Amino acid sequence: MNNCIVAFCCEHSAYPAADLAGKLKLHYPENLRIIRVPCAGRVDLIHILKAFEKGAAAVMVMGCEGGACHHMTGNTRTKERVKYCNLLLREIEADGRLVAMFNLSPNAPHKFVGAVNEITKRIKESGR
Amino acid sequence: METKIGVFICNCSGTLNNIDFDAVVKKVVELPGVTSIKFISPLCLEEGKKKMLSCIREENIEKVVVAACSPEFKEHVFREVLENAGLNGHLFSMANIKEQCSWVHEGDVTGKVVELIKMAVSRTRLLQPVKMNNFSVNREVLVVGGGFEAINAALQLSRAGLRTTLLEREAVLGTGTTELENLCGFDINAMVMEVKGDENIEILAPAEVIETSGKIGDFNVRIRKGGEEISRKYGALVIATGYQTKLALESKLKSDVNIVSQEKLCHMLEDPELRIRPRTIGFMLDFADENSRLPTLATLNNALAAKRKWGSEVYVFCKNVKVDSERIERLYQEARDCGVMFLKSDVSPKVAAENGKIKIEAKDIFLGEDINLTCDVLVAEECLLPAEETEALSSILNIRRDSRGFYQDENVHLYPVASEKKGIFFIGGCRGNLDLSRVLTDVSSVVVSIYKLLSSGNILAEVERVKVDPQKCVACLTCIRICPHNAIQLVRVDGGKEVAEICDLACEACGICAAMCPAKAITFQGYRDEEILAQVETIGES
Amino acid sequence: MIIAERKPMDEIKRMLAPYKKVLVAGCGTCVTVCWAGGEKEVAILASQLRLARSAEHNEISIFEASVERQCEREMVAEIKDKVTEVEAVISLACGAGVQTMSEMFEDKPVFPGVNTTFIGMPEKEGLWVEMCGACGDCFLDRTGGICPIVRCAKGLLNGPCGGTRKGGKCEIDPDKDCAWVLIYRRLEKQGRLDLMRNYYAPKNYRAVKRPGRIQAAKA
Amino acid sequence: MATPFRKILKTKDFVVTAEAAPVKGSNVSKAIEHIELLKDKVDGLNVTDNQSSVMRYPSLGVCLLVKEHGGEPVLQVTCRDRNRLAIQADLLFAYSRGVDNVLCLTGDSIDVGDHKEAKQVFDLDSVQLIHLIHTLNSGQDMAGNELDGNIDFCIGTTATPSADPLEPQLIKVEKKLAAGVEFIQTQAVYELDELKRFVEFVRKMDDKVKILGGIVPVIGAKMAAYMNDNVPGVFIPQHLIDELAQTPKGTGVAKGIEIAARMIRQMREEKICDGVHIMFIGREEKVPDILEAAGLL
Repeated sequence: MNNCIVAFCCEHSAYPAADLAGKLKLHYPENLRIIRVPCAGRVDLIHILKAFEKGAAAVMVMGCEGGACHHMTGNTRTKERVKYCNLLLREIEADGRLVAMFNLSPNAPHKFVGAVNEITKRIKESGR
Repeated sequence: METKIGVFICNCSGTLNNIDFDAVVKKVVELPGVTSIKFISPLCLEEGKKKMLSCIREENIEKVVVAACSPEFKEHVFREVLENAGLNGHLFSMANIKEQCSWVHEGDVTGKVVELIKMAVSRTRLLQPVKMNNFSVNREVLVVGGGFEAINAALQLSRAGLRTTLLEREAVLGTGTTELENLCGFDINAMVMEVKGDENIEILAPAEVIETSGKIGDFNVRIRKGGEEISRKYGALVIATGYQTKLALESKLKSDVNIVSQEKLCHMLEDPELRIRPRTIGFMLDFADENSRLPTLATLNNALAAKRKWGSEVYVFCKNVKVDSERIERLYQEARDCGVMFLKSDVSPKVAAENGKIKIEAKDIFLGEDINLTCDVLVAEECLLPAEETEALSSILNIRRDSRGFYQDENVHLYPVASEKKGIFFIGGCRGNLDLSRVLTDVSSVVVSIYKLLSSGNILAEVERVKVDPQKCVACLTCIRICPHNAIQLVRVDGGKEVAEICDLACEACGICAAMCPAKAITFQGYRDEEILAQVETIGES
Repeated sequence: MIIAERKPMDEIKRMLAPYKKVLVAGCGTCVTVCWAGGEKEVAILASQLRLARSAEHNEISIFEASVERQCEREMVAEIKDKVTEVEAVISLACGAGVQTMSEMFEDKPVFPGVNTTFIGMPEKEGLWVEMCGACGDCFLDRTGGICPIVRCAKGLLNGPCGGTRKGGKCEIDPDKDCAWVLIYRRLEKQGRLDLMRNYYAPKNYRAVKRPGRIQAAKA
Repeated sequence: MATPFRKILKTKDFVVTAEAAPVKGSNVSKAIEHIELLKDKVDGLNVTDNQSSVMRYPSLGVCLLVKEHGGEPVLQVTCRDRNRLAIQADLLFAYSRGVDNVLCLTGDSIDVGDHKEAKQVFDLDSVQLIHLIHTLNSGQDMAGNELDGNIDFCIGTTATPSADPLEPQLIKVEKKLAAGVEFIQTQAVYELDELKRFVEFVRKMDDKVKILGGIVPVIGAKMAAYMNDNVPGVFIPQHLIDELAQTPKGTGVAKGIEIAARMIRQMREEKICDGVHIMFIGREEKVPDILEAAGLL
């Protein structure tokens, strides 16, 4: 593919935030593909790696804010997992910054768009 | 033979005007598994749903994809259509072509819409039905605690028709309730009388919980009462063990001068035999404990009372007065009007004993001046801590606490009263809610939650939506250790090998276990690896 | 249980550099439990390898398979067909598993994908600690059930070295407890401190004659 | 000819030994310089064995140099680098060349040294090493074979009086005393009360063993903090660190010497212990200054 951005969005936070961005007609790059998950904690390394295998330019994992995870530890665990994924990417000389965890609340559409813009910036910086 | 997938597309009454729906239909019809494709708008209103229903029936559609708005709003609406048509509600996906496509991109988005539908179709092809089942539950409730919070909850549960046990550590109910709470308008004695007279409420006191096991609807609780141990079964547990306070000032000052707690001052104010009325009173507020809602209320109440009853000079040294309700606002105004002085300082004032009086040195940040004050009585700030038994009880219940030791306070905006373990609830002080008026809200919401769960005697729940494959499980205990809802246990399969098993009633379907399982033995219908990866692999194919 | 740890990617890439068809083989026992070589890790390594090689424009085709115990010939035999199809195998099993595979498929190079580190137990989720040195001459009856052979950094038998840090921590790592302080506390609790006062003669390091071999008594 | 160390231990009121650290390399001239400087000022020169697990010229090699130059060497033997065969062989060699005082130590861990990837041995521990030397003294090797020629080592060992917790260390000292040692050289002490407590403990079990208090002069607050963090078994109290911190720049060495001498005087005057062992690593040439300041010259 493809140079898409794959965003795994928690249905309690990032997914509704994206919906709100839609309602407010905030614009963001068209190459974003959102996959809805019940909790950021469901996102596994293999999901992220496979996205890169399919040619994704970047992968975002988006969950609830710090202490606000609907399932207590889902977002913090996944933050660690994403950190490990940075390492897995660096091990193969890829840009580890192209997978990132973002925490936001469901009423934060601007933060959602900001995150997408941030990752888009990183993609440009990494020269893809 | 491949199952028949029906795709329903809606343009939300024409608000999705940057999509060429004819082109979309042409592309989608070619997707594997798609046997019918219908454009109905608006799909979510009665007429649309009727059309969808008859189409599913007429064309023998087995699974459904809806390309429209966000599943956050409409998933349940369309699920109902599927179920009315006799299909399993889980054999369904939505492609969000409105909020997450048409409305956020300029220009023609037909290509992206096709791709989003493709992603949904590739997921849907793999979906499997999830059954629902009625699990019968025990309708009795255990309330731990004997203060006004616990008594209040027990009374309301009983009124809702649920048999309730009230378990208190002390021999007498209501001892933990302070003068201060009485000051806020609770008549604890009347409440104790009422609870004692309620046939639907059993009182165990003094008694303590020593072990719990089981799950919502079926908790086993071992209780020590007097010398003996008893086992009971409950459908839900309510924890209302309250809080305790600790004077923030060092005790060496306390012995020879009048440094008192708010409660002590209440007693002094009520004391008819008090000979010398303090002429000058100082209060400390918001320096030691930033969560000072209750201390603020107490300070305002006491300051006003001292002013009115004794005519004392009253000074309140504070970092902030946290005025966050109309009632406190009104009290604050009254206090100012009566001449209570509020002195705002960034750092805690220096306190020293001098000739049996208390010398206070502070810097007022508004006046920009050093303040030196000698007072007869200092009402010291109190730190609010969870009750002593909280720690022990949290390990008995296997429930976490926040950094200050309270239950659940960190997660307050999501789970004000429910614990991470279904069927266990918290009220008031033990969860860090120290505002008495809000404690009543806690009580009501806990009672309503429990009533909804237990009143029918049955809970309808999904069966094996998240499931451990006993063949693949290597009993590494990872899932058991990490499940945030304590929903996984080690069991013996037919008395043989030990494997992890997920309790359908306790499971909250977050999928953390499925992500962590090193043997890939856990599947989560709807979010299996296959279903997630099918979407990933479809991305960018258009 | 045997604890292992994934090898650094550089090493794995170097081992597999000449091959274009490779099998990543997991093991369903110890290494699954310690998150080093189960089905999940197999998938991650396979994916990482594909990504690495595709970035180098040197595509690789990878098969994935796991068996219940790679140290059993019969179980390894189940994936014979897959091994036949590839040029090399990278095994995520412990050293015993890697060698069983190598022996079964003598014409195929079988590479270790993990470093086998020790026999241990989980201290908490995701953290494993060494517990047993498989010395063949168990000493635990004398030390309150705490093994000084592996839990003391120097394997001392007669008490702590002089390097114990404040609070009874190990000379080499303030995060680790001094095994002999633990032993002292445990024996004290059991009222058996005399055991610590006994002199223990130098250990018989040939209790297991290497390479180890145990013949079970015939029933 | 120097007086044999065992005789010194029996006869002298306050025994003084100093540490000589072997050089890194084959040029031993510096070591000879130190030996010449110190051999007549102290009762024994104690030569470290790959101290802090840093590879150096061997202890036995420097001991032979001490012997050649007319000093009294104390051979340090750690258990880290040699198995029981190598240790016995080295001891036979040492004794045959007149090096007959041995200090038995466990040895620092390989991880603190400069060859971190080496395999550490610890075939024996320090208690077993003491037993082993008694076995040699009795005319046999560890395997029970008869040895040709007489052997009679004077045996010493070490202890850490300021360990935390102390009890497990004391149990080990009990075991060392039971095995039989003639002298104990302590790890650096900075609180003499701790040393006193330790000596009392030892005296209860063995009133003949001589105890030499260990002195490592500290010459700055930074060094003290570093030692607390990095040198196993060393605990420098805050009041000493404060004292050092107030010392003007450039006078740290003098201050270190002053503190060391003060402690040695107190050890001697209050009869806290039977002697002192001075370890001024890298500044051996300053040891006479300490001795002078302590009134030992």
